[in-house]
Amino acid sequence: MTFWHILLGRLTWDSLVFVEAWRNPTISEIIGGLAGGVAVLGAALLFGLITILGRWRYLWTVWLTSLDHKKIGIMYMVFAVIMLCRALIEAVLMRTQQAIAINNPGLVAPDHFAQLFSTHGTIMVFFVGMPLLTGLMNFVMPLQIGSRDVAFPYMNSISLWLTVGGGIMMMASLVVGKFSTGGWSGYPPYTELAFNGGVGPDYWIWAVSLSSLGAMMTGINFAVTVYKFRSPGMRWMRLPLFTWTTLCTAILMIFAMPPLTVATLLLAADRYLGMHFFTNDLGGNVMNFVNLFWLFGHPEVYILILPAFGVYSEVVSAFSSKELYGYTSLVIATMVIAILSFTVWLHHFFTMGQSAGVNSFFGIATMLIGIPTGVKIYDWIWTMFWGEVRFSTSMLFSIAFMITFVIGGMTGIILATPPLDYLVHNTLFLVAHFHNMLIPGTLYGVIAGYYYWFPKAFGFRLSEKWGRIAFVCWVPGFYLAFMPLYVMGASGVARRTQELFDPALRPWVIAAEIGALLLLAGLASLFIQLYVSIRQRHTTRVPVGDPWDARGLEWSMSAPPPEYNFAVIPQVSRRDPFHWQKINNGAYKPADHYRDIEVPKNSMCGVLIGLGMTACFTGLVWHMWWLAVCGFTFSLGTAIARSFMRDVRRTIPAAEVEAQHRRWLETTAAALPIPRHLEMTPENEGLAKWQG
Amino acid sequence: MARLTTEPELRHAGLNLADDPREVREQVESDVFGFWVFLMSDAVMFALLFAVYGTMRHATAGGPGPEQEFKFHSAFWETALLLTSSFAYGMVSLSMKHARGQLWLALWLGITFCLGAGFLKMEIHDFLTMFHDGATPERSGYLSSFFVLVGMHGFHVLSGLTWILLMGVQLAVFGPDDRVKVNLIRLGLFWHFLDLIWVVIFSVVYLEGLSL
Amino acid sequence: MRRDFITYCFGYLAALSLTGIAFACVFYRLLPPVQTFALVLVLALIQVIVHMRCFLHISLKRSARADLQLILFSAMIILLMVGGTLVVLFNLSARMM
Amino acid sequence: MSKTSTGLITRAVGSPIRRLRKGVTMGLTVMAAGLLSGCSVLSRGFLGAAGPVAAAERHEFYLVGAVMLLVIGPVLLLTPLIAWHYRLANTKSAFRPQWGFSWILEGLIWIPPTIIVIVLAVFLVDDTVRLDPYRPLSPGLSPLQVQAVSLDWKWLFIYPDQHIASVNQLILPAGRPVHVSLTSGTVMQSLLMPQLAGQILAMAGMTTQLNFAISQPGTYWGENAQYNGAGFDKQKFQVLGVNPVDFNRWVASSRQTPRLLDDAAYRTLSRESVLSQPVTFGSVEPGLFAKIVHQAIRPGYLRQHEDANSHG
Repeated sequence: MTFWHILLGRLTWDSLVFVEAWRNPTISEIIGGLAGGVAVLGAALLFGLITILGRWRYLWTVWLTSLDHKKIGIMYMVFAVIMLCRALIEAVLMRTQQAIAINNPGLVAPDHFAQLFSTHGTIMVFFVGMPLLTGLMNFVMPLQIGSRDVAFPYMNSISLWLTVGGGIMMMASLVVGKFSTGGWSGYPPYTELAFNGGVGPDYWIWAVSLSSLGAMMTGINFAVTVYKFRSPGMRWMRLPLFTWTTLCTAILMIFAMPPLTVATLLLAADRYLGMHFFTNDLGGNVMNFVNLFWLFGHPEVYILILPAFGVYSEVVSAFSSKELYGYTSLVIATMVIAILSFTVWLHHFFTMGQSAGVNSFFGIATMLIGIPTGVKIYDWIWTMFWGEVRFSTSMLFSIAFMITFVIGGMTGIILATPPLDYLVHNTLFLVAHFHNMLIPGTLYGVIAGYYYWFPKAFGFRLSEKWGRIAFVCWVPGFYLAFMPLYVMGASGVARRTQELFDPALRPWVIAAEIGALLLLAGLASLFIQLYVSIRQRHTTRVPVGDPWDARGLEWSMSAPPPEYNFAVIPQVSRRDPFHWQKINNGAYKPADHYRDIEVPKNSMCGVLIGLGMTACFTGLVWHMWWLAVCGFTFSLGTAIARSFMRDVRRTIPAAEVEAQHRRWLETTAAALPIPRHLEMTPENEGLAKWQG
Repeated sequence: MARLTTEPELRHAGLNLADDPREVREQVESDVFGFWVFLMSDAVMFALLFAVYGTMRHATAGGPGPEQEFKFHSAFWETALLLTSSFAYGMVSLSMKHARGQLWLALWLGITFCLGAGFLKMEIHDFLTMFHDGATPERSGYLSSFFVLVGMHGFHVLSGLTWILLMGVQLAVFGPDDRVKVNLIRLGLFWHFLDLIWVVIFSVVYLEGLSL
Repeated sequence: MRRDFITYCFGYLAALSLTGIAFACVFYRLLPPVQTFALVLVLALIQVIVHMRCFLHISLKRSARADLQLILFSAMIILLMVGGTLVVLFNLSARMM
Repeated sequence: MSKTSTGLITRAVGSPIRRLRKGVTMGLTVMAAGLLSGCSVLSRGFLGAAGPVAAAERHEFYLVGAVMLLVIGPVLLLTPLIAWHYRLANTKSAFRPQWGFSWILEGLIWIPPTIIVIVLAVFLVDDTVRLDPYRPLSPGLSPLQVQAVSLDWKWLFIYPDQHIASVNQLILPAGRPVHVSLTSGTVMQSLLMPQLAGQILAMAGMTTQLNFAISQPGTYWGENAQYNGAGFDKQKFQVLGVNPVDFNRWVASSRQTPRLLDDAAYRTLSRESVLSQPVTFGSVEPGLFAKIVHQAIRPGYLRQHEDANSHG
């Protein structure tokens, strides 16, 4: 044991991708080196830019250390979008590889390809899907229930920074060391020491652990918030649908994250302590891992989809200018889905060899989920019925979702039938199916929600034109990219295949490649949309805060909302409270009496704890034990130190609240009420005109 | 929002915040509820470790099993220590609820700590004896699952002990202010919960292993 | 004060005696192994309930409803997960080993 | 606007549109041709079923697909129709913003899907029991026994009754049921022969089973569908269905092969490699499969020790 060995653990020069690319300059290694270079340069550029602009103090005091749920929500989404860029580029690279590699090694080496699909899956699930939705829920849910913040703002910040820490580890794996090649599910024994001795599976274990820790805390936070922080009169059956789905998602997070923690922990015990949970020998049993992983994995699917269902419920109702059809049905369906999602995990491994009885039970349980899901789709259709539908970007994505999602539902029922699953499990059919659920079910939902709530968060609307361009890329792009995979999967092409051997597949892989490029163009158009919208923000301001004539409490304050959300906590007497306030002339009224408001002070403890845990886990990956111990001690020390702080809240005096509120009311009084057909015009200042 | 009744509840045994403004009581209520949610999440984790232990019960791979390795007497005394520490913590809660003064509080907290530490010492001693016999976690899947399950409980006890120390310091620094009280309630839930987990461990792991 | 104290004492004594019975059954081998284990499980369940009631103060009172709901829901999930795991894994090992 | 200018505009807009339409038509023709030729790939999947198991599964596929079309059809139709009919610009459509419930519709959206799921569930149970991979195909006919061992990155097939073995080639008599016992000499893998039978996992230390048959002589294929490292996509093999006479002839000629599959040969074979040609073993040590299952032979390839050495 030399000094360097203790200091650097397994880290050597060879761990750097650049060194590898220099020594062995194949295309695959050069792509790896370039990717690492982009990661390093991107980070350096970002840091440089912030330094040159002198914005560190602003960033630190206003954003990074903030405990405000709205800011934390926005940071979650920014983080997720960065990760999305990487994972989507990886997807395009994989499709390109397959399009080229027909009886031909193609661009990337097998090992590199395996890292691509592993990081793509891991990032998309843990560092894109979950943070995007957590971000939306963070921003919207407290506003919807009339609360000033989430139940535990400080823990919210810790959740964020743990998740970001996981993302940092994923990004680090581009530059130093190689990521796991075992897929996002990391099945042992392939990921055991005997078959994968490198740092890859360790990267996977610890990055995922950070994310799951963060998600569990988020779940606790949201569940308690919805349970205990609703404004007076906001009874259960008056909650907006998005809040309902948030609550169900939170419950899923609370109960579905422990199985993942156990699975990764036991795998780590095998890899670090030589135990035998999932090894081939000495009593290890890989089936335990598969079982534990999917005990988490199936509810996870609904963690990713339920919040988007909530978004659609809000968006379809708002842009149909109408009450939501079948509120009770939707609530029941949401809860049924949440509970059923705990009873179907085995359908992810029908082919493991259980008896027909066990497989049938889980197959039927899976099909049962189809009922409430179908009910939801029909509820949204009937919401449009007798309405006045405005085809805004959000609405377009919602309609595309409904049509596309049911196709995925159909293939889902096929996969839920065990004998059919035997045929298409582990093939591209399965890949096509879950992209068919998650792209409309999560991504379209997030885009719809992003477009819908963006004016609330930033005070101006997004460009409608570029929203439509994005739509034209995302929707046909999806069909082009994934319908061919159904065909290829039905032809027996295994998923995770790096090289194909049948030239007849060529048209299909090329179509899929074009689709993937179109999806990338979709992402680019979202960026352009943001840029264009910021440039033209002077013509799209909506300071009054209700640009879509919407119905929930989140629209009842200025855009962007004040730090404390509500000048006065609203009293709720029925569903869609803001809508009824508008009708009964109760909106935009000064309060009789303003009070002092306490808000949490900013705290850097969340950032420090998150980064400390990241250091700890990175130390574990590289066997730098000192770093692991230091990182953990640092986090623990920070948490303890924080528990000794008593001065953690700040009071905003009633006079200031009143002044701000009155200023907003003046803006409102000066604004012109806008009928619906003019809502895309510059006249829309966020004050809707009620038209019976 | 769930409204509190004014009467101090036994279930929040340390809580005599009746004079405080409603916001404080609501915050306390949600703090404690949040901790319950965390405990339930933790309970799921333990439940799964139990399930894994159950499935690996016979995966001894020719290595030592419970008959050779479990010591009846140490399991019994460990149980007694932990149960008594739970009772001792109950006295902490009562001293806090009825404002019997910091001395009582500190005394019972100290007793809880000593009993918990005694438990941990015995458990570590057991583990070392097993290691000495060659019953190490690397030996078989069964032993891996045993050490992770029982070790995870031990780790929780260690965390609990650290927390007790921390609360002792905070009591000395701040006295029993609102936040200290809330944290003492949460610590109590945590400590009783660990006792519960141990009840399942001694039943499912030790007594099952020894009864065959 | 007195009532609270009695609750704790009752809980402690109940826990001690339940544990004592369980240990005694195993130590003196009063019953065949399977019955012993079944009895131990029943005693453990009773003890869990005693703990919940006396130490964790979970009751059927309205004010404790949220906690009780939470615990019952968790119990359901745990039952699903543990029961499911055992059924599935034992089914698999019966068909494969 | 004058008549002429309108005409001009139409013409100006018209010609690119016409060109575009022509382009689209041509593109569609090319794409349709491509699709049709491309669709032939489906015949190498389960749609080209060549055995009773795959054929039954294909039948089930059509059935479930047809039933599901009944469910999703209305959504595919109603969503765009209703959205378009009730668009804001259509002032003729009724507007009832306060409407949010109807018992009839509730019944329509809850009950028929439930009935469909019940129907599908009945089919599901029946088919799952019937197509349980462990279930012998025809109890009367004694199946041909094959023992499959998944290795990195190849498949070893042992014919225990014939005392021969082959690697990356499965030769079977058409018309006779086959019973495969599977295990793995390495990580978890999945045996998939899309035209013949669905897949089942192979895991070290355990045995899974698969029953299937080939209806007609022909050349089919199989693969590992569970990712297992760099040689994963090359882990494919031919399944040759031959008539029983040819099968016996093949067995007899294989026996002449001098290669013996014993512990040492297995250890060599189990190292990570991709074989360019199938290999045949003329004789197999008795009980080899059981030894592999019980891990009495350590696989030749264990990187663990190399790692331990390089890091120790």
